[in-house]
Amino acid sequence: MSILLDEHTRVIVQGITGREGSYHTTRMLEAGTKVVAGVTPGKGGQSACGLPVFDTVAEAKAATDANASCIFVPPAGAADAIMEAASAGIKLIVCITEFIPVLDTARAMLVVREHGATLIGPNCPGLCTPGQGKIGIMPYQIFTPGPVGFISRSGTLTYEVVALLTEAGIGQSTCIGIGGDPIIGSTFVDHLKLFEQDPQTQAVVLCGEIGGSDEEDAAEFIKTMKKPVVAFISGRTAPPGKRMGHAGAIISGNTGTAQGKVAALQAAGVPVAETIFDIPDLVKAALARRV
Amino acid sequence: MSILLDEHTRVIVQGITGREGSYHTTRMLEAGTKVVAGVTPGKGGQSACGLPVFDTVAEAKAATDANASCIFVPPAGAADAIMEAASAGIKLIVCITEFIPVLDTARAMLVVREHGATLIGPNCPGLCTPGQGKIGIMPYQIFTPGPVGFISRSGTLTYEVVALLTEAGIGQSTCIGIGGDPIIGSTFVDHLKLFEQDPQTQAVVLCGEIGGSDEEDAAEFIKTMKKPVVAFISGRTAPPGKRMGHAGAIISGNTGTAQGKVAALQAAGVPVAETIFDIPDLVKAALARRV
Amino acid sequence: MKIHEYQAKEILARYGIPIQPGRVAYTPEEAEAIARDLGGPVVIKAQVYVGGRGKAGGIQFGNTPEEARAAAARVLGMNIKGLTVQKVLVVSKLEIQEEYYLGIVLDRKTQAPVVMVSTAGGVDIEEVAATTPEKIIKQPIDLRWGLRPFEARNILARAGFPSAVIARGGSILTALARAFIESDANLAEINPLVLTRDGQVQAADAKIVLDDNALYRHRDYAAWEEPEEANPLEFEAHKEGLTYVKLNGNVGIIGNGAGLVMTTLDMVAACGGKPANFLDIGGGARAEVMAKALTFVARDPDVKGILVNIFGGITRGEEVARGVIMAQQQLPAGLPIVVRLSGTGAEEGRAMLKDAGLDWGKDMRDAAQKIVAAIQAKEKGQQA
Amino acid sequence: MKIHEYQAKEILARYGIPIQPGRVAYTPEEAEAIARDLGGPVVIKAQVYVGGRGKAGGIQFGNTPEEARAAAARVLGMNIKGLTVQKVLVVSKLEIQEEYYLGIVLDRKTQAPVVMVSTAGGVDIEEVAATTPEKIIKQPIDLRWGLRPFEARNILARAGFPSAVIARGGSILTALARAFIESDANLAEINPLVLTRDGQVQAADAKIVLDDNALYRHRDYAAWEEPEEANPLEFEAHKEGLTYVKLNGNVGIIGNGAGLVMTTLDMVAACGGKPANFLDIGGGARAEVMAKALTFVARDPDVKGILVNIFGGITRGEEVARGVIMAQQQLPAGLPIVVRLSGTGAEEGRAMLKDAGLDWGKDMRDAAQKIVAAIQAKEKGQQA
Repeated sequence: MSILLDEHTRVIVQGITGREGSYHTTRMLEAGTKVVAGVTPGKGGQSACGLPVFDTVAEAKAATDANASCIFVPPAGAADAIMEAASAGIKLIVCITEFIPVLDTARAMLVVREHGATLIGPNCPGLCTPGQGKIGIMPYQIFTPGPVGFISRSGTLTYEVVALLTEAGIGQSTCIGIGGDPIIGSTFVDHLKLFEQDPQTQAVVLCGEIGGSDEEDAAEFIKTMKKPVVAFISGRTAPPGKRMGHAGAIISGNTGTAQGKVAALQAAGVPVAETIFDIPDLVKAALARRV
Repeated sequence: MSILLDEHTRVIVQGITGREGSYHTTRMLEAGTKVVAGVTPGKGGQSACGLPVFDTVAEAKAATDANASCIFVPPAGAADAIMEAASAGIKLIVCITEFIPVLDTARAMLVVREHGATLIGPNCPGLCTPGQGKIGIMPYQIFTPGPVGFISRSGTLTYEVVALLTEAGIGQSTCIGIGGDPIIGSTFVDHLKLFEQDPQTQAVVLCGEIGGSDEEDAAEFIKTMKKPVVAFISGRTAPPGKRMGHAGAIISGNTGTAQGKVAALQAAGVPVAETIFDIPDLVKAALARRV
Repeated sequence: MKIHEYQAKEILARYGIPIQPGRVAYTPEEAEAIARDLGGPVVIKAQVYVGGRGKAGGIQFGNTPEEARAAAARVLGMNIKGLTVQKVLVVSKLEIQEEYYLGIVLDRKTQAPVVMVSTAGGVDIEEVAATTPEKIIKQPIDLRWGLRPFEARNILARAGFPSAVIARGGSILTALARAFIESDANLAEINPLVLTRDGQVQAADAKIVLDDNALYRHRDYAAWEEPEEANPLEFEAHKEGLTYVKLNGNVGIIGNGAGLVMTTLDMVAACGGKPANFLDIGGGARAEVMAKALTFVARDPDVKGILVNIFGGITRGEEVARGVIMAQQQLPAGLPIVVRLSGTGAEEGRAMLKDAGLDWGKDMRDAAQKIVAAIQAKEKGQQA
Repeated sequence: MKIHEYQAKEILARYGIPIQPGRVAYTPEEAEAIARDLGGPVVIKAQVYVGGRGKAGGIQFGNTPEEARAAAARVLGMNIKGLTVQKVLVVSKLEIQEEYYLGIVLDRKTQAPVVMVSTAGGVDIEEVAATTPEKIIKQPIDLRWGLRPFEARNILARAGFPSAVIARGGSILTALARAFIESDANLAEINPLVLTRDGQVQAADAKIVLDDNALYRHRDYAAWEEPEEANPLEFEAHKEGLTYVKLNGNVGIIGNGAGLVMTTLDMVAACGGKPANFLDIGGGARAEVMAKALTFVARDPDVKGILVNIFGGITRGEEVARGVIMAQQQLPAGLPIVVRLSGTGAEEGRAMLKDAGLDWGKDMRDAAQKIVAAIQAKEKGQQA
């Protein structure tokens, strides 16, 4: 098994006719993802990547029984696209789009919560269940199926660490990039809960970074978990008050520091890797303890 | 018994320090209404009409355990006052204010419904339970306690008809002016339901007028009622497309005509008075049938 | 408050809705000049506050500036349903491929603005509603959100709009909803919304009715109010703060409270009279307001007698009587007036009226009968 | 995006929030003229993008225009936390009776703007939060409604604001919330909100931080962006579309993806180096962007060597290599560069780099060790 993305997942792509949308739809199809339709208002009735295109998510869902959506809509329309998907009854929404005004995301979240949907992102690489496919832009070839769940606020750092795990012979159940914005649809805790329930997952790697308190919340939750978690926090050398690329990666006053997050995780009994190269060994040790 | 306003009703007045607010608060107190406090932002700690004044409804409710409010706030702040009362947990809200922008009322109604409150008005004379008191601006001396419930979209027409009833020896349980705006907090049907349940009420007089379809809806509901209803509809001579004083009293195309309303009521078995002078006899006949 | 097509389009343009270029002309010469500026064929559209101007000949075409001038000359001064055309809108002619309907109207039942759209545009929407209601898709707007773009697109898709119109039509509908809400409209419609032969989507005609109660927060729109109504007295009354509606009869009617005045109208009709107007002086009126109302009603040359019907509450009978007596000198000599007073101060008021030699009725019916009889007697006297 | 106090107050004024009269001066003479226009005592306030300017002497007073000129002369050119004061705001001095705090900040946890108010105003609110948190009342804003007037009054009442301030303070807080939402702010605060001796309620100081991602819909505010930051390179980088943060070390760092770049910084530090900057080229960058990034980083005189760390996905290794080779000629001769490539096109890219004689690392750690060693070797060489 896996979480969120499995053989029952039927994906539509909002913004399929754009450059990014069509490129990544093809990659998703290559990865074996069941992408069933695209949505671009004004292009209903056309086709893209060999898939039918609809004007609205409601029409696409009615025609294809889709249950997930991947959003490549530009920032000005992305929050509307999230609301459209949630309102149409799509339960898993993955928003890749970066640079969405944060109040737009906050508004979209009101609708996501109202409809009981799960939003991954925005400003995220999506998710991947090795052997099943991927929703988003992760490079599928670096993954390999296995027992480790993976959650990260970053994109390329995810690939870096996953590549290390795969090289070390450690496969993954599902890997999720939750996104680098200050307001994101789902948090570490949301996914830790799912991994805790997932039979395939035996351990979880959590890659956090400076800003906010998601990692601290995760540490609190991990205290109640049965499965082992290994963590890494980036941004130890980041100065306060500076936005480090991600809109959400900023130390405000004394909150959101790497040191604080490391301390919170360690207090919860989580081994925290000094550098990413330490992660595979920590995971192996965790899996060994588990068995 | 009576509906809405009884011996347990504890009233605050929003806008108590204004000219209208203070004048009518004194009249309400004279009528025996349990007015317990006033609210005027910026005048908390003062007193008016012998009552304590608070800055907010929340404070007034906490201090006095009020469960009803009468609003005399000017149009620009009246919808906010309704939302304030509903959000503070006030369950009966009577809004006298006329000339409220209709979208403001529509917004306020979202909050009223969310909190399960009852709004009477806006643009209404309020309500009166003879022997218990009144909330609003009705002239208390014309009422007398008795078995007839009364609902009207108009103010002075209510007084006119009530005076005829009282002269004819027919007393009233509760009289409600629901207001002349296109969007009002509670309808004929809402109050017909309450009168149907009220042990004191033996018959109901309904005074409708042109515009909208509240009377038609009432006719539909009356078909299911056990208690007799007598009706009167004003505006038989009103031309289409003209607003007859009340913002809600307008015939649009073929909808909202007096003729249509009379026909709907008669089809529901309701005797409809030709002129208001016929009302007392129709009520007597209805009460006689009832006994 | 009604506004003209060109004003409605000015509002739409503020919200980014595409409209044809054009301007308002008050003379044929101005129309010609505008047509020359625009270049190409133009449409000349009468700007009056009534519908059905097309059937009445109020919309004409001109292929050249000279034709535009001639067309404007025909339309200006034209009488449409009792209104004289004083200005025309001159706009570039569109090459129309399809016509659609977009409308938003305040709905009493759902207590919200309701969006109505149809692919059957360019015709009377009430007729579509009556004959083929399935062609109209309706949906209420959640005022906390406004109409979100995806909702607008969904409505158009459900109504069967072609894909080519859904994206831009959705933006236009979203903007129309913003215009409706932010302008405090009671009605806002684009009929037709057109798809042109070259693929543009534009608002070819527009109608907006604003909420009178909200004009205080829209000073720019309030300034558009004009004395162009069928009856100029209604415009003046509004400026004077009186709630006045002109009717077809000869019995002037004044009362306090809309329901009571309407009932008085009905009562006069039941007694064989014909009401000349509706005039509500509202609650708590003083003598001066009463006097102003009387002289105002008497300015209507159709009025042959006046009935004043007051149920005193906040309004006091003495004040009413004092106002009637004040006005008496300014009224035409011999104009019958009957006053009915009840409630607060009625006794005192009646005594004052008696002293002044004025008629009064014991109740509404009695007063109505008296004024109708007085007018009939006078008319007979004149005929004799 | 940070904006100055006078700009924040311009936004507040648009929403009807009362502020002191005043203008910005760039010279002591201008300050004197403004003080003369205003009449009476004035306050001269340094306009710089940092807090704590009062303690640093950046706020001074003048009772006469001459004193204003002298005060402005002292403040202009002053260095406050590394920033040079280039303009001052000259405003009429208020006779302050009480000081309060009103603030709205985007809260990650509630995923909404949160209102924070306190009767302990005029001081650092973070200090109040740390020492007497019970003096701060917080409440999230429902974005569907905005902050309604009654909610604003309720918050102030709960925080213990005096009755005299609740009505006007409530209007101000409602307006502040509208300004926050409609301007797409991340932070908006009035500190202090003052009650003056003559009973006025005014915003005496204001701070607003805008959402960079929303500036596309606020062109007027976007025009306020200034190269006044501590480091002018950051401003230029932003204009060039690069995500660049200046740091204190000497190892220039470029990578793709914020998390990866941050991790590279950490890795360099772990290897004994000190990062000179953060630069994220984003996803799918072409050779031209890579080249621009390299020349940009090299413009920092502190940079003694550059590490490029790319995990190829959408970004292709050949493009990265091509960009590095393109930039090489423009970079200072002998500046050590180490490139680490992985993922898509890494093989090809590495071959290109080898041909060009450039260093590369087999993984992030190896590359970090190499650049740190190269810089240390060079420094030793220079010392020798």
